Amino acid sequence: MDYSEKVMDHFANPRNCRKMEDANGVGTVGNPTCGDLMTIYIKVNDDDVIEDISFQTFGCGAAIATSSMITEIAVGKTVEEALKISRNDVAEELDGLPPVKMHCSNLAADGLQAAIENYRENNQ
Amino acid sequence: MYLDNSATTQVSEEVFEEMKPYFTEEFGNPSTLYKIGRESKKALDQARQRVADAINAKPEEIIFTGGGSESDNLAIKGIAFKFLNQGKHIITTEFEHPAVKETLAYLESLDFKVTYLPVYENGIIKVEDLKEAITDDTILITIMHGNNEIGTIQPIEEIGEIAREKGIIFHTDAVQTFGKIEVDVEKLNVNLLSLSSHKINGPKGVGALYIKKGTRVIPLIHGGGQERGIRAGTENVAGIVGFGKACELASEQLEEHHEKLSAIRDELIEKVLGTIPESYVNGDMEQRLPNLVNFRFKAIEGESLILLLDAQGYQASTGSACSSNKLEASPVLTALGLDPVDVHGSLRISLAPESDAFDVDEFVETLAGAVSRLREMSPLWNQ
Amino acid sequence: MYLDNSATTQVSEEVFEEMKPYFTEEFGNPSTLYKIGRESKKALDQARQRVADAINAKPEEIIFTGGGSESDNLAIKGIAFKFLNQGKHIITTEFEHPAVKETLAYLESLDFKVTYLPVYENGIIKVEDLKEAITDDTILITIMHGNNEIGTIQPIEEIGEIAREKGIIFHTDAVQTFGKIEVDVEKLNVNLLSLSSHKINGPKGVGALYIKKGTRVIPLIHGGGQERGIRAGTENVAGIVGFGKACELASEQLEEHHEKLSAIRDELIEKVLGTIPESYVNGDMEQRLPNLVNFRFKAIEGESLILLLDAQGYQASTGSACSSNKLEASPVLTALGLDPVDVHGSLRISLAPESDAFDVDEFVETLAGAVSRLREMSPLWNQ
Ligand SMILES: Cc1ncc(COP(=O)(O)O)c(C=O)c1O
Ligand SMILES: Cc1ncc(COP(=O)(O)O)c(C=O)c1O
Ligand code: FES
Ligand code: FES
Repeated sequence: MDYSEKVMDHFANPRNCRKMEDANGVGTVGNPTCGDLMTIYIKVNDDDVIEDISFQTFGCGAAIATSSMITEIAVGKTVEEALKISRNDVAEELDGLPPVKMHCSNLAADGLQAAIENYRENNQ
Repeated sequence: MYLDNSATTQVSEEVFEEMKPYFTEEFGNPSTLYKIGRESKKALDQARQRVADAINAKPEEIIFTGGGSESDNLAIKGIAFKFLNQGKHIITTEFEHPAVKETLAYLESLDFKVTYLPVYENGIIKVEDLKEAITDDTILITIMHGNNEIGTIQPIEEIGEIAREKGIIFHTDAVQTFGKIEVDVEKLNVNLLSLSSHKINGPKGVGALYIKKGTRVIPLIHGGGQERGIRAGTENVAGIVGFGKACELASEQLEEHHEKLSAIRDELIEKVLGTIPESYVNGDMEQRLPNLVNFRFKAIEGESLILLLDAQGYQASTGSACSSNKLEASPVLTALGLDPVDVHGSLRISLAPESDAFDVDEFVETLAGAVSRLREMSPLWNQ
Repeated sequence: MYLDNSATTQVSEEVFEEMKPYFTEEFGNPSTLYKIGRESKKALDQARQRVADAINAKPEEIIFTGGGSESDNLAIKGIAFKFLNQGKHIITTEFEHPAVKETLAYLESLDFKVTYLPVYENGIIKVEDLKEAITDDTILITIMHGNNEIGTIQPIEEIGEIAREKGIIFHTDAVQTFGKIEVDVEKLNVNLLSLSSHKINGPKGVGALYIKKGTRVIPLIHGGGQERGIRAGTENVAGIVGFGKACELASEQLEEHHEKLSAIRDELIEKVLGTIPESYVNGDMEQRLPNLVNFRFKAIEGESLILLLDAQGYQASTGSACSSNKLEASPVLTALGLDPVDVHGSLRISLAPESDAFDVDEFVETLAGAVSRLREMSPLWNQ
């Protein structure tokens, strides 16, 4: 598996990897039976801006790196902006992923969306 | 520190020295008449004798191939196509190597019927199951000697006796056991037995199939009369010479290596289970290879573990889906009936005779660190 | 002086240097994740690119095998079994290499029908014969590029055009032409093309099959997902690296070698025919390989000629029955319609780029002496 240096960096030194006790949006995607499970936590402030974001991931190197990367991309964005982060954005920011690992970046984007949906449900 | 010797091994210096002349100097085609050709022929003969000696066979029972996978294909298709009109039932286990498994899947597409014996939690078949599976239509039993992922060893002698009584041809894949434990074709009661060179410090791309005198197969590679007409193609002389030497060395050192490796393995198991919570060993604790152990750690995924270990200088492997190009969890571990999630947390450590310098304490410390780091990240770990 | 380069060649120093690290140092399994595995994978990728470049193919169209015979078997059985229920007719020539011929004979035993096109006295098929042989049931045409015994070259481009028009899959065995004359898969209009490493100063036990994008075959060796699932087995990394290097060198030097070798060959032909009475060249004088010539001498038997030459330091080969283990006259020469007696008096000389030191005059003198000595002993010689 040829991971880029950036993937390896985010894997070895994951950013924002922790459980967030005071999150107001939590999304979990994946299936541990398939070897991946990802939880994204967000704290959205009154201006609809993602003020804090973190993750917990059970999965391969790419799954951990994409989780880490998406927290960096999303922090400071409004919820609207964050929803536009695509699978490709994550992979591109990591200088690419091996073809068989592209679905791991789906996981990260899906996880963030799930967290945002959960936040919106909580705040209706 | 390379800890993935079940995947492949380093060619030893002694083996390479023996191969060297057969590239640029003794390059003759063994089928030719003149001196340089006859020298190649002699080298082939010597290698064949060495392989035969290592498994208690006769040299004319050894057919050189391009590797373990080819040997498995030659054995299984060779018998299936030979008996095409006499029977279509084959018996195997649930957790064979892909070279056997995929070959059987192909035969199923040609209307062969295959029975897959369960291997239970300990990774060993029950002889009773085998007896029950045999029908009048059964032409072949193919059951691996040692499993490549968890190292459990099947009761080949007993299976061989049953096969012989019933007059059914019996093949075993001994790629992982050869050079690690005794492999004696007479004791094992087999008709066919597959070997591969690169698992015993020989070169890649060479293997052999033992074919008991009297057992006939349809060739996989038709053509010139090489290898008694059973495997055509100009012989890979250098590779075969290397394989022969590797066999000789492996046999000579079998007991010594067995003792050394199983001691390291036992120490490793004891320390890992003692240090890392929720860690387990996959497969039977008695009937197992001396050089291989497969661990299971709750709540973590194998590929990430392997990457962390690699970053610390340890190369090992996993049966986790996410490490292969197939993204499908290890069928071997799945066959043990493990919870699918647990299948992903596996780690295979396989040692080589040259693993003397392996410091078990240092490794276990690194491993424990990596496991707890991944558990901290894991949403499945709540302890 | 080694004059049997169509049988096999010496691994060149440059090729061996390139292979060396992949035995005892860079020994990783290309399917593994960690660095030493990835290095092996990179080496494979580079070799694949080199082979592809040498025949104007794309890297993903190259499948590495265990040699030319395996490539031929994979191509022919791969198509035959793929089209099992769509057609059972195959067209070939009367004088293919055993790797093709015996494979087809096996398929005949499975109810395939094979048409063998005549090759006439000059050893070249007539395109008209091919056109007539094609039926609605034809699934495959397999016709060799250059013949291994007499060196004649078939009109592959034209055959390829016909095959394409009719929508029939076309395979050619280019084992003897590759590295000697241009082999360009686009120009040749082929779907499948076989190569072997040890004929071009690469190691034995490695080959490749070119499979045009879109052409599908059933694997010969089932198992792991190596070589895009078409050829299982841990890759012979060192051998493949050597083959890649040999391809690169052969391509770079193609023209230079062609010129040099055909000049020596022409000088040799002129002097032999001019010096030795009742001597002939077998096969076409135009459409032929630059490095090979097959002579025929009345009233003598090939094996004894070869032994005499060997005693004088020249290694060459013959199509005579008595030199092989089969004791059956060369089917290639028989296919030319030669008198069976004459078939036994053949001598194949095949040169290599490193044949610079070959002194034609000295050789012709030795050869003439040997021929007349044997003729003096021969009851068939009354001149
Ligand atoms: C035309 C031709 N095809 C196929 C082969 C077989 O190649 P290999 O010896 O690599 O199996 C040879 C040489 O032996 C050959 O000359
Ligand atoms: C049990 C078993 N059988 C067969 C093989 C295939 O051997 P090779 O890689 O030489 O084709 C292997 C190793 O890959 C193996 O472990
Ligand atoms: S999590 Fe399974 S491949 Fe990435
Ligand atoms: S004359 Fe002796 S084998 Fe033919």
